[in-house]
Amino acid sequence: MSSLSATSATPESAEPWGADQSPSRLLAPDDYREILNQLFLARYFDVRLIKEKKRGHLRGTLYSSHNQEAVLVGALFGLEPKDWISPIHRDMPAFFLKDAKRGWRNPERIGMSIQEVCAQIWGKAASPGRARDNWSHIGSRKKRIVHSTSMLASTVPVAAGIAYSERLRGSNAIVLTFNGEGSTARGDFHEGLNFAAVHKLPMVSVIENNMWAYGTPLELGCPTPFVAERAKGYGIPGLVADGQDVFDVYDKVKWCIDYARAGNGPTVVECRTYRAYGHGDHDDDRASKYRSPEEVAEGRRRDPIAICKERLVELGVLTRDEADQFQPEGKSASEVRDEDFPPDVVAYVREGVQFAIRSPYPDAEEAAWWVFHEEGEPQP
Amino acid sequence: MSSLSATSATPESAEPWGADQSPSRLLAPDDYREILNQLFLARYFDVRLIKEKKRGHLRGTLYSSHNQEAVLVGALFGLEPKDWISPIHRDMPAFFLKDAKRGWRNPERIGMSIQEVCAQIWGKAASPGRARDNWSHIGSRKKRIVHSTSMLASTVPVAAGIAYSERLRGSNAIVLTFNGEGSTARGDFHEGLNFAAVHKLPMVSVIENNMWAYGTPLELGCPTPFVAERAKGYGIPGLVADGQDVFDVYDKVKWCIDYARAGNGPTVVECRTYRAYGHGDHDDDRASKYRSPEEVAEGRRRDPIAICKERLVELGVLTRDEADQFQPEGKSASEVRDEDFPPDVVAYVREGVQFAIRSPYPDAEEAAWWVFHEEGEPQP
Amino acid sequence: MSIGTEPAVGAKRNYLQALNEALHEEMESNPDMICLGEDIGLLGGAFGVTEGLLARFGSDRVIDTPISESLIVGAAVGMALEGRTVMAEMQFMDFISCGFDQIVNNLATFHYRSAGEVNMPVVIRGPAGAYGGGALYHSQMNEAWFCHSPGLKVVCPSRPYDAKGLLKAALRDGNPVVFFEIKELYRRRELEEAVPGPDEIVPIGKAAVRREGRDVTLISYGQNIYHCLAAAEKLQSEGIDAEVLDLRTLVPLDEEAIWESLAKTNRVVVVNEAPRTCGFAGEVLARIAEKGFEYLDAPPARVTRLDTPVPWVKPLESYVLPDVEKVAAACRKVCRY
Amino acid sequence: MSIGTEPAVGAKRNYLQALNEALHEEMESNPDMICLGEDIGLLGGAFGVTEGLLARFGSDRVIDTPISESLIVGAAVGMALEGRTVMAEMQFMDFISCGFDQIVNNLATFHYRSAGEVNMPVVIRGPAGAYGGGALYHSQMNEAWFCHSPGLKVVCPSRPYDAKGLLKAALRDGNPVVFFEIKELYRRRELEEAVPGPDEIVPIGKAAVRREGRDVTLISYGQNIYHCLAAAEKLQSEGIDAEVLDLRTLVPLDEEAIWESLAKTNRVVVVNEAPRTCGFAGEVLARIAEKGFEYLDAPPARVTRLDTPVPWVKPLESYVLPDVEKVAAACRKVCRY
Ligand SMILES: Cc1ncc(C[n+]2csc(CCOP(=O)(O)OP(=O)(O)O)c2C)c(N)n1
Ligand SMILES: Cc1ncc(C[n+]2csc(CCOP(=O)(O)OP(=O)(O)O)c2C)c(N)n1
Ligand SMILES: [Mg+2]
Ligand SMILES: [Mg+2]
Repeated sequence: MSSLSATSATPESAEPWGADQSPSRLLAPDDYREILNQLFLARYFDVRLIKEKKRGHLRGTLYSSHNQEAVLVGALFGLEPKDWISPIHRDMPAFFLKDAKRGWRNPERIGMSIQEVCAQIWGKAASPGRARDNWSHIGSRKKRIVHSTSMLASTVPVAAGIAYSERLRGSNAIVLTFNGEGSTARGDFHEGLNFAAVHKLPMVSVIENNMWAYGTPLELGCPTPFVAERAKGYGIPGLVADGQDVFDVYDKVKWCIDYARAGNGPTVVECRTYRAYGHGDHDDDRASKYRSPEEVAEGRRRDPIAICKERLVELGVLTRDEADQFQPEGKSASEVRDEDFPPDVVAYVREGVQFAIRSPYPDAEEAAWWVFHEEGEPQP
Repeated sequence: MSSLSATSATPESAEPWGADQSPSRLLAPDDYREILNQLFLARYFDVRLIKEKKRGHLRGTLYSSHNQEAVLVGALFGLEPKDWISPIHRDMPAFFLKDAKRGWRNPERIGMSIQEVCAQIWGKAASPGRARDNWSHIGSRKKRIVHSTSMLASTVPVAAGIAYSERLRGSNAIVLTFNGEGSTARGDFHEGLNFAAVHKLPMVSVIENNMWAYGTPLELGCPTPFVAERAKGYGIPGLVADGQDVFDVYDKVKWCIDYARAGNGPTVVECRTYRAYGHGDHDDDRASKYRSPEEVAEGRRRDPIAICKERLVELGVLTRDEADQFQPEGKSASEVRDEDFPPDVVAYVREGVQFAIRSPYPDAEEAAWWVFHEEGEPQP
Repeated sequence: MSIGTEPAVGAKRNYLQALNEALHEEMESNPDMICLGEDIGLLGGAFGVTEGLLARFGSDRVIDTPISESLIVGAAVGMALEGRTVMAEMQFMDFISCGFDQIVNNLATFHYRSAGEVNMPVVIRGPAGAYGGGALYHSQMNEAWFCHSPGLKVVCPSRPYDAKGLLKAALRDGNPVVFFEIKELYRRRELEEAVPGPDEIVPIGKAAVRREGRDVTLISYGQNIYHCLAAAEKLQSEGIDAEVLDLRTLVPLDEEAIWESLAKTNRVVVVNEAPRTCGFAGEVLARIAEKGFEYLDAPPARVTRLDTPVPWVKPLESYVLPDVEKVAAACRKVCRY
Repeated sequence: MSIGTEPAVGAKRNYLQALNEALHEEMESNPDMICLGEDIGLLGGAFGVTEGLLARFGSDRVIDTPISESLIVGAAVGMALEGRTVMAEMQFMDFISCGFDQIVNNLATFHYRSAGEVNMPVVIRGPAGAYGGGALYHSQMNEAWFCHSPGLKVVCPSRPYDAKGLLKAALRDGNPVVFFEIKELYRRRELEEAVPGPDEIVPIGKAAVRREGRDVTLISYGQNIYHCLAAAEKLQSEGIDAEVLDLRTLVPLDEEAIWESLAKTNRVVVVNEAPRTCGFAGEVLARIAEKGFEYLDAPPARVTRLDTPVPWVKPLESYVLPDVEKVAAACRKVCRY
């Protein structure tokens, strides 16, 4: 087992559900296929953005989620529409993957559409935030996605507040937060988790441990080999998942979701993965200053798409041929082509991109609006 | 064993040194007597301040350390003069107990004198801080006492910085921080301890768990039954001591001091005790709103002076008669008289108080000094 | 809901009781309201502003939080996002620095970032101000930090009537309000007065003339209002007739009230106990210089704290703070110009 | 140590290189100096300001910290207490809000509280400023918060020469300095110039005239200096001769330089990209109104950001920020008075 994969360093990281009853065993074949499709979608979306950025079509920094898609897909797949999420900079696909369990084109979903997300990235008025803040800093009360700031981990107290408030209404909605491993060093992570643990709030803290916080390695930010060990300080379960294996992520996070929904309180799930490129696209070249090619190769060796496919073949959900039909795995953004992805994936993203390109920018005067809520204020 | 006393809820709270080699066994009979004397001194000082405050001689809030003296004395006794401490609001005696191991009148000590401490409390110019900030907010670089602010736990990052800096000089000085259990909820506690653990800094975090943070009980501030469990999140030892037993405190803290001095890194020691009065003297009456008389009686049942005496008699350091000579234990500030304390204790405090009373106030114009360090600035 | 500006008929309340009453009434009438803070429940608050709330509304809605100011504000943001109105107490406004990021970067900007989707009906309130020997960390008036952070309303009442009416207005405003209470006024007997009824508020954004005068306008708020009023009395006997304007709200500022007074007096002294540089007194001077230049027969002046922390012992504390004599002296100088 | 005000002879440096050189020289000459910050070591800083420090001085003195701004500042305080000089980088000055309490309540007041016993030679520095499409959290100029917090010096260079000289001065000052770097100027080619040598500094507290003129004084600092200079060029052709004063240091403020210029021009426009209310532009206006009233032939004006966050997309960002035309328009108005 590679140092990046799941481990049982913490007692809770062993399968808490008993070996043959893992949550993923209860999924239907359609779900399995949907999960693979979502991995394709997340990967393709990222690739497309990388290309658009390279062509100079986008402003701002692109924080690629390449190689980390299993964390997003696996974590989100166990949620219900009423649940809240708070994605961070590297989680752009989360906005349209939320509530996409029954297909991202399902007419009943409340999660964001690819149009909305692309409008945001292209800085257009149709963005849910009317492009006032950039990239991942969108949200929606209706869709139950938290509008984050840049300040890392500052969504954790917010999530605790939502979880408290939901429970008080008698709802059993839960709140799932994403944070990078580096961000767990911040005081807000501690204050939020401490409060959540004191009140046994329905909150799941998913840690995307991609081994690097910008140019700072795990061991300079975290004193323990596993970030999940932070959970011990709050007396709550801390699970470790193989972040390359979407089903392991799903299993562990789903267990936490159920635990929270049943009223048992917050949990931490560390998903061990590896950042494929630089911290942001501006860092792609500099990243070689602090990461050896060998380390990067090793970190990218276990492509989440490949691992998912293997599992589906094993389970008999896909034939080997079906699994081999689309093969983006192992390829980097510059190598991969549209043909490596299912047509619906490509079409969906294209719809979003084209919508965004054709959309108007917000009017300059909007800049002065909505500083305060006022009667008769403009409605977006 | 009462719920307030030592426990082995955390693995590290078992004696880590093996049963018959506890650090306190290595102390000389003089040390034992000195420890009892320091308990007397801390108690008498507190009583005296309570009386002065009641008579209207003092401004500001008095945070009594009554019933918690064993934590201060036991923690400080294991330090060397070169070590740093950062006391908080409830630790007023720490300023003159630091480095008082060989007697508080030892001419070679560098710790603060009772005169300095009283000058501070009376707001006089002879205060080490020239009475610019109040009460416990004094410090001294020379004496290696950190000047704290009011913002709880904000000394923890500072302590980490000192510890880092000391070690870099090749010194083996350590830094001992005091914090109330309530203060461990703050982000600064986390950020400081996390950094200390990452770098294995020579730092000991002593938690005075007196069960209440002002009007908030332990369980609303901390999700685990033992605050020391926070240490688990950093992969460092978290010990639990009976805060009423000065020798248990000494043993556990000394173990941590040695651990830090040997380069093994930071530790947390929770000393379980109980706050005798209100949070501050302004709260003495209101405290009955949130604490029952039964709880208070139980919390004060095990007076640290009584427990220390028993031990000294057991060890044959004192005869029963000697132990009974001075009996402040179990008495509250209004009941106790000077005769209940050794004359040297009373005399020492009296010297401080009289010095303070006779000392001049700082001149009003000083208020404008030392905003910035400047060449030719006034020297205090 | 009627808006009262004159004392209602009813029992007299001190400043603290007025605040307490406002909280009780708003908690009663708004079942979606939650109170957060350190020691606000079992204890009823360090000063008693939240007295009785826990017993009446239960621990679900009146939360004794851990000592975590950033959590308090962040959780308030989350609760508001979920649809709540939140009162978040800072035990002393000095500690607001520990929740600073959540206030200025999260709470303040939420409505803006969400393009109007999400309101943030969150009131951050707590005791502020010097003159009580509280020293560096129990004396601050740090309102200027928040006046400089777009998206926050900033309020500071000087009397019981306003304390109640403005707190109720703040809790109904739908925007984040940073609410500075003057702890030295909490129990001041001579201020006791009838306060607004359950359905009344004092509108945010309206200043009030506390004393009419023709020769010079004293602009202030909070505790310094009383220094201004006392200075005005003193000056009266010297033949200087001072008007005293209580801003009550700093953001948004009632500039009209300033112009009205300046049109009459043509001279102005702004008084504020916060540090001088970049304090709110400077902002008022700047606006007057920009837009009220024509009104002025003399340079505008300000009386503020020196640019120092607030030291502890009395003579030092007094040295750095505005007082009646410093205010009177500034008026004399302005009037002699 | 000589103090240079004119470019030294030597290789040309951009703003970023100038800062980097200052850090290398000070680390070299002061073995007690430590650098702290996120990603400053292995990476060399998000922008490269700390490039090469780790390789040259080792990981003991160049520390890649966890993402913990409060720790960074607090540890800097501890190190300074132990006798060190500390450079603490904020990856963006926007994130300084996360270490706010440690800066304003601990670092800033330490010398004061210790009655002069302890100096705090700590420089908190990092990239600041808008105009680059950084949106709400990568665009802030929040210097006013720190100008309002007694005990901090506040510096903001606009060119490579000053960037190096002021950073060296800050690291030798013995006081905490909050040092605002303008990230949009980091690599601006046309600013490249020779910079001070290893033993030279640019003194803190001294403004510099960037352009002489007789009709109106433009007072600014940082990036807005270039808006002022461009506006001055534009105005020249309209017959308005503008002087441009670069404050360089905000605290302590070089008031003499302001009076000197105002004595000549009698008209003034202050330009600053921070939010208007309680910003530093307002402070400058207030001082001018108080003490420079007699110099003025027209009301002083300020051009600032609107009281909004900095929105992301270009037209919105531009809408809220000062630009050349807004500055020119303000000058015209002031000169037409
Ligand atoms: C409070 C704060 N400090 C610093 C930053 C700058 N910053 C942005 S991303 C990042 C690294 C984050 O690392 P990690 O949490 O591991 O997430 P990853 O980028 O690896 O997904 C840093 C330091 C920030 N956004 N917020
Ligand atoms: C950041 C901060 N928030 C709030 C306070 C107000 N305050 C002072 S003491 C105290 C309770 C402290 O409890 P604990 O840490 O358990 O120490 P104890 O007083 O019990 O010794 C509080 C809330 C403060 N000083 N600093
Ligand atoms: Mg990471
Ligand atoms: Mg306590």
